[in-house]
Amino acid sequence: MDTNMSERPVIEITGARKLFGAVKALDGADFAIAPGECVGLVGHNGAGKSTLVNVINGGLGLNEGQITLSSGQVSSDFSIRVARAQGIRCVFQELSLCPNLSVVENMRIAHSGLSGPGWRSQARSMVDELLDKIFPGHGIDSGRAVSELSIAQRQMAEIAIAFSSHGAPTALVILDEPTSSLDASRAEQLIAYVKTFNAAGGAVIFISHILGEVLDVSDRIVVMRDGKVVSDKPSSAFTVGSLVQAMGSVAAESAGRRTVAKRAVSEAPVIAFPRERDAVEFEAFKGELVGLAGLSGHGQTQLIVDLFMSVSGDWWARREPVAAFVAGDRIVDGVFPIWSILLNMTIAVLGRWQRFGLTDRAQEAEYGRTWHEKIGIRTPNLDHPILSLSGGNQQKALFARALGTSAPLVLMDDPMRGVDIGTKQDVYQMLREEADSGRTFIWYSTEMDEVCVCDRVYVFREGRIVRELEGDAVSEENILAASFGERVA
Amino acid sequence: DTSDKRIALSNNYAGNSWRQAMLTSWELVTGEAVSVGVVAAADAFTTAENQATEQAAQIQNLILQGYDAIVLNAASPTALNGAVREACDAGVIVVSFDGIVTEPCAWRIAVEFREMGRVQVEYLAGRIPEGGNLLEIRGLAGVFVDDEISAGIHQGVAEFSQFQIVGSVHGDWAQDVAQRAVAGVLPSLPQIDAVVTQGGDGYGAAQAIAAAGRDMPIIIMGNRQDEIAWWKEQKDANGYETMSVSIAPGVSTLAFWVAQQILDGEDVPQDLVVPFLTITQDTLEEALETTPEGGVANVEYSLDDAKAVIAAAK
Amino acid sequence: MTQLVSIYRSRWIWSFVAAAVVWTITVMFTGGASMVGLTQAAFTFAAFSIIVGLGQMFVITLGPGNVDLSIPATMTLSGTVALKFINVDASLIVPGFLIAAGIGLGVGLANYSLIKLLRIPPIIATLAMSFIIQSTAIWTNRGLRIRPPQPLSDFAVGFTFGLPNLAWVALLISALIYLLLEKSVFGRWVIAVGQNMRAARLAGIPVDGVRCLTYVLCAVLAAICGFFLASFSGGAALNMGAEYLLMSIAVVVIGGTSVAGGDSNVPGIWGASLFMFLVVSMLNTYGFDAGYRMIMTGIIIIGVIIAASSRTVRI
Amino acid sequence: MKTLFSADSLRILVPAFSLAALLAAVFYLQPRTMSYMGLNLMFNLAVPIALATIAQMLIIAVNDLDLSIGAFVSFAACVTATFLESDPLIGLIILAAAVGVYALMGVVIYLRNLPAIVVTLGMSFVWSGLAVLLLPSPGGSAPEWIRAIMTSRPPFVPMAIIASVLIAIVAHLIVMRSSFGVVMRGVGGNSRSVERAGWSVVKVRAMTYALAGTFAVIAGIVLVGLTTAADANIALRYTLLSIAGVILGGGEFVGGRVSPIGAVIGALTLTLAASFLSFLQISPDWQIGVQGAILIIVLAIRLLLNRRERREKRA
Ligand SMILES: Nc1ncnc2c1ncn2[C@@H]1O[C@H](COP(=O)(O)OP(=O)(O)OP(=O)(O)O)[C@@H](O)[C@H]1O
Ligand SMILES: Nc1ncnc2c1ncn2[C@@H]1O[C@H](COP(=O)(O)OP(=O)(O)OP(=O)(O)O)[C@@H](O)[C@H]1O
Ligand SMILES: [Mg+2]
Ligand SMILES: [Mg+2]
Repeated sequence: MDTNMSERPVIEITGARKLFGAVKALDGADFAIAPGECVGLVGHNGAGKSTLVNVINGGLGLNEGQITLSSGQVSSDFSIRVARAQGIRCVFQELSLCPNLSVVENMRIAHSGLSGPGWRSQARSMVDELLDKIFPGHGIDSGRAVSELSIAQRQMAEIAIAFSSHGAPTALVILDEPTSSLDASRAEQLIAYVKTFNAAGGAVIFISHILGEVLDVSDRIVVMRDGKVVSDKPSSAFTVGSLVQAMGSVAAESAGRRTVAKRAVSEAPVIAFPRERDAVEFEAFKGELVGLAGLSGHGQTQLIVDLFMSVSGDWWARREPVAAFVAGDRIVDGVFPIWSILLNMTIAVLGRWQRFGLTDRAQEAEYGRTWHEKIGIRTPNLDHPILSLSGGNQQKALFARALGTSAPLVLMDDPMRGVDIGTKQDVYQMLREEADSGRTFIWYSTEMDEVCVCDRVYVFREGRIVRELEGDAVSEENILAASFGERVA
Repeated sequence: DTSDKRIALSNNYAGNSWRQAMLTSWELVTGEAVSVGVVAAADAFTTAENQATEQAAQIQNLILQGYDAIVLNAASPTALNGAVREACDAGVIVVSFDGIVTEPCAWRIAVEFREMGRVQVEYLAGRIPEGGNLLEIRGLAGVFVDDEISAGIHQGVAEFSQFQIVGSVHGDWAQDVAQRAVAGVLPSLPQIDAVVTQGGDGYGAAQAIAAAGRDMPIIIMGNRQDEIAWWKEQKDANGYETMSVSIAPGVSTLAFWVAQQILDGEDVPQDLVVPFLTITQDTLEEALETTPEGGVANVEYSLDDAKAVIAAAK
Repeated sequence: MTQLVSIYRSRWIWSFVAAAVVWTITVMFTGGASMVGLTQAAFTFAAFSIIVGLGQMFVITLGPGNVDLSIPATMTLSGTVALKFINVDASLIVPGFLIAAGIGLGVGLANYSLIKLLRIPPIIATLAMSFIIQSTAIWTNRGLRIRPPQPLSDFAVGFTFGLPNLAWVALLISALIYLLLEKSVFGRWVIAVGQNMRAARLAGIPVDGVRCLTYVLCAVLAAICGFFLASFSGGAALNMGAEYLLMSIAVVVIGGTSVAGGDSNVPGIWGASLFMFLVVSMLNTYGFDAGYRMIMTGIIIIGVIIAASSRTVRI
Repeated sequence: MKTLFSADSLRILVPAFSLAALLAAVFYLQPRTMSYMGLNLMFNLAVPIALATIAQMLIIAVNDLDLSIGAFVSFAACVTATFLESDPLIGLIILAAAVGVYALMGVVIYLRNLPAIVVTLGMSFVWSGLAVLLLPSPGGSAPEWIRAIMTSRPPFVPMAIIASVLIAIVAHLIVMRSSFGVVMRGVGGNSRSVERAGWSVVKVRAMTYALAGTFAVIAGIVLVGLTTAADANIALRYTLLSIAGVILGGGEFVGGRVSPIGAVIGALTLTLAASFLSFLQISPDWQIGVQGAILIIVLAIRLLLNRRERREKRA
């Protein structure tokens, strides 16, 4: 699509500088977006993408820099209110609907103009229409409380609400990792909609760590590194490889499957979890990477949580746990929000150093140092609060929490949400090594290439395991077929 | 003949020894009355918390249960008036005692709380003619009894102007609260010659004063056994002299008999007065003997006592 | 790190500042003559709120909705039963103390069973439980006050090195609780549960064990406090714990513990307990009427919280 | 796949069922209650409790807790029995100012990030103090008009029932249906996202607190209409009752999950539980304890129903 650069940008930021204490989240970044344009924004974890987004939507003030509105006027008191008046909407990296309200009521929150008699039906028809348009077959009852929806459904609802307009037209929608909990088919639907939205003159900023997606959807790609914009070119000028390079990560090697020796028939599983409703019994063996696949929200998380609960105590903890858990929905399942990064990392392994029930601060700090380096958390100091980390870096801290235990079984609930490609490669490598040394991983992922790394995969549909795939049978094709309930030859 | 009549006791509080003694007396006397067939039933009801609203609901439930009379120790003299009115309208006799209600349709067995405060100062005037400093321990703020007794004490101080109140604290009629409050002001007070109280707080005051290492003033006691026992100890050790005054918990039984008399068709004036129970230096030993360990000095009333009280009021 | 430390420090220092100001104003009334007496009284009576406050603090740390309303009833029951058992016989003091603690254990377990088995919100579960405990206390002794044996009451009202014995007891308990909260694995678990219970469970923390133990700890401390209070004031009374319902919550929160859970503070409870006693003494000393006294108490409490908050930077 | 009940309708269904069960038990124990007069007598004192419960629910909807409701209702009752009766204009001004103070409280709590529990605890002293100043000893009298309303006998349905239904409907419309109610609950659910959508959270909270203050004032007026007079301690118990009512009615302490209809039903249930008890005729020793037991049983019913619902959802 041709963008008309002679038109005024929807918003333009020049020389943006934002400091959090010693951390330079933005270090002189320039950014502009024109109507009808889709700009991809990529960069490693902590590059400053979310910070830039928060500046554009008025949530964060700049230490230095200048913001120009579409009218050409320089805004001195840019705020949430000004941004909204400009028609700027945002889907945040962390889900940010009110969980106690229904989707319709969240519409009301998003649009202050929606009031007076009949607002409810008006809001409902607006959001239903958009949901049907963006995500056909979404299955969301917009009268239901958001907390009753699966994480994928919430994400869809939030996206639909962001694209809706009431009163002021929506000029720019910022999507900060909108697909992190959507499966591939939903992501495609979103990308298709973004294109029609662009065609109608709306602008979109699209942030994602799934580079193929970004190349697919955007007209132009802006690459950020350490708070600076390091590259800004039409997307046709990039390939996945050149993007990775621009981000400053090592070139991605293709994530191939391990070759594992055939298991002895008599070998007992590390864990088995027979459930009546499953067509196939769930088992995992020593040293295995077991994948859980299927469309998102079909009961994979439930199985992982049930598994974890069944092997860990409600009343008593062992010194060395049997299983460790890596959360994907980190705010709900993982993070202790008022603690520092270090305390968040060590909580699962604390028992190891206890003497007479007391903790050992020195050992704890040592553990933190080791993993800080090993998994590359971008922060000068582990004593900073965990919430000061970027989303992907929080995820890394959670990884460190689980991998550092001696648990023979690690359960992962889509743990790579928002983790950048460089780190992902490192983590894959780590997982393979650990598996080789005898650890078992059970790994749910919404990303197909991650699932394809696994030795064996269970495919879910409607809360049940419907198929087991092993070895070379683990392929995108077979998994999709099973997820949609087709017979596989 | 009241043998088919049912009487209920509505009680707002059971959380101290005085109330427990009141309930015990009730059980003792009415149990006897029910077994010989004077009345058909005499049940006691206590609310979980000391609140007028809860007691009002309780009275309404008692009306629904068809009691012929309700004997009432009220949480508030006025806040129950709505419920009491409803009881009267439903033909239920209401007799209030100790904590009385102002609703005209109810009977009142009143204690002269004002007088109870005044006699304390009068007694002190006899003991210390030259006068001195008083510490006043009050009850629970905003409650009618507290206001009345305190007014009586102030009236006494006006009458015997050689006394002045140099400190006043609220002890909520509880030993530990009184002890805490007295301990808090004591360091700032001049020499104290006597402590005037409302009952249930004398021992706490004595403890606090002893802990502060001050000379023991004359503390007016409130008929609790621990107070009397302490007084006796002091008397034996150093000839300590004081007095003790309070209302007898057994007044509930007087109210019971009055209710029975009204049900029996007796013409009873709406307002009756019952004397308070005083223990002096001379009756100390006797009172100590008859009061249960940890309890309150008590008298129970008989039908004849009730008739005498009624006759006196006519 | 230093930044964090200073934030924490300033949070609880305010309760001490407030206590000191109120102390000074009170002492000024007598031109300083009441200094020693007032201080000793303050430490004596603060000891009780400190002991129950420490337990309440642990419970409140478990997160929103967690609070133990059965503290007063537990105090009453343990005081009543223990003194009845001892029955003025000095040789039975230690078993009596153990019985008191045992009652706390029982109450704590009962509280948590209601919360866990019947899924009753803690605030209601402990309230309902308190009614049952109160009835039990009435039933055991019908409110009769049994005196403590002489050595016990001597200990309870006595002084060592110029400080009341009970303050030493409170100090000992505070030190243990501090160790438990700040340095032990259990303490770390409690704080984790208070921030995010689900995440805590998924991090492998035995959530039920932790919560149960917390409620037990709180009830045991309440029971111990009841035992000492009864010994101190010459016997257990049925209403003797009533003061400590709101007091236990007030000292915890004024002391800088966050009601949102996961963030608590031991020294602050000392400051807040001294402050709460001294405020009442100050207003009594200056002879305010009950109405004005209450109004000023309220305003001072709010004032302290506002003063403390201006130093509080939420991150 | 549709489930039988949504979480929201369940929030009301469960308390409604408990109430119905309890009512059936009361009718069985004392058939006399099954009449116009009986229902009115059993429920009329629930009306002010229901109003106070709605006030508490509003505060809980924005994730705070109000420990001053009881004292505030007492204060409002004292104003009603004194000024509103003698000088209606001054009375109204005082009450309006009190509502203003509530709104201010909401603002201060938010702006300075204070724990609502302590601020309201402090305010409870202030309200009590003011009430004691107004009525040092119980007294005053109810304005004629409110007395007339509260004792009126509409045909067929007693006043108590009409009033309760009216309160439930009005509160439901405000909290669940109106567009302001949505924003208010949104603040409880995720105040950050409400802020990000361009709302002023301060304003929303001020309005919520003012609304709560208004309901509490009405509770005080209605209470005086029933009792004909007031005292400074008249409604202190409402603080805990209102919290219990909200929870019984399916509300939760955090997250903006509340139900006004449930709250009214909760208040009625609590009142009825006390009646049930007095119809049971238990030994005075255990009367208090059984109140606790009833509370536990009522909440246990909630658990049973929730379990059933969960099974249905799974099937
Ligand atoms: N509130 C804060 N306090 C302190 N530091 C912060 C805060 N918010 C962000 N930062 C820091 O700013 C930097 C940029 O963070 P940002 O969230 O913008 O990264 P990102 O590019 O969105 O990363 P990700 O892909 O992981 O989401 C990070 O180093 C982060 O730790
Ligand atoms: N047996 C079932 N039949 C139909 N729907 C089900 C069943 N079990 C779960 N669901 C629905 O699936 C949705 C999400 O379930 P769950 O949380 O287990 O999915 P998930 O694998 O965690 O997905 P996500 O990718 O969002 O993490 C819920 O709406 C739930 O109602
Ligand atoms: Mg980000
Ligand atoms: Mg999930």
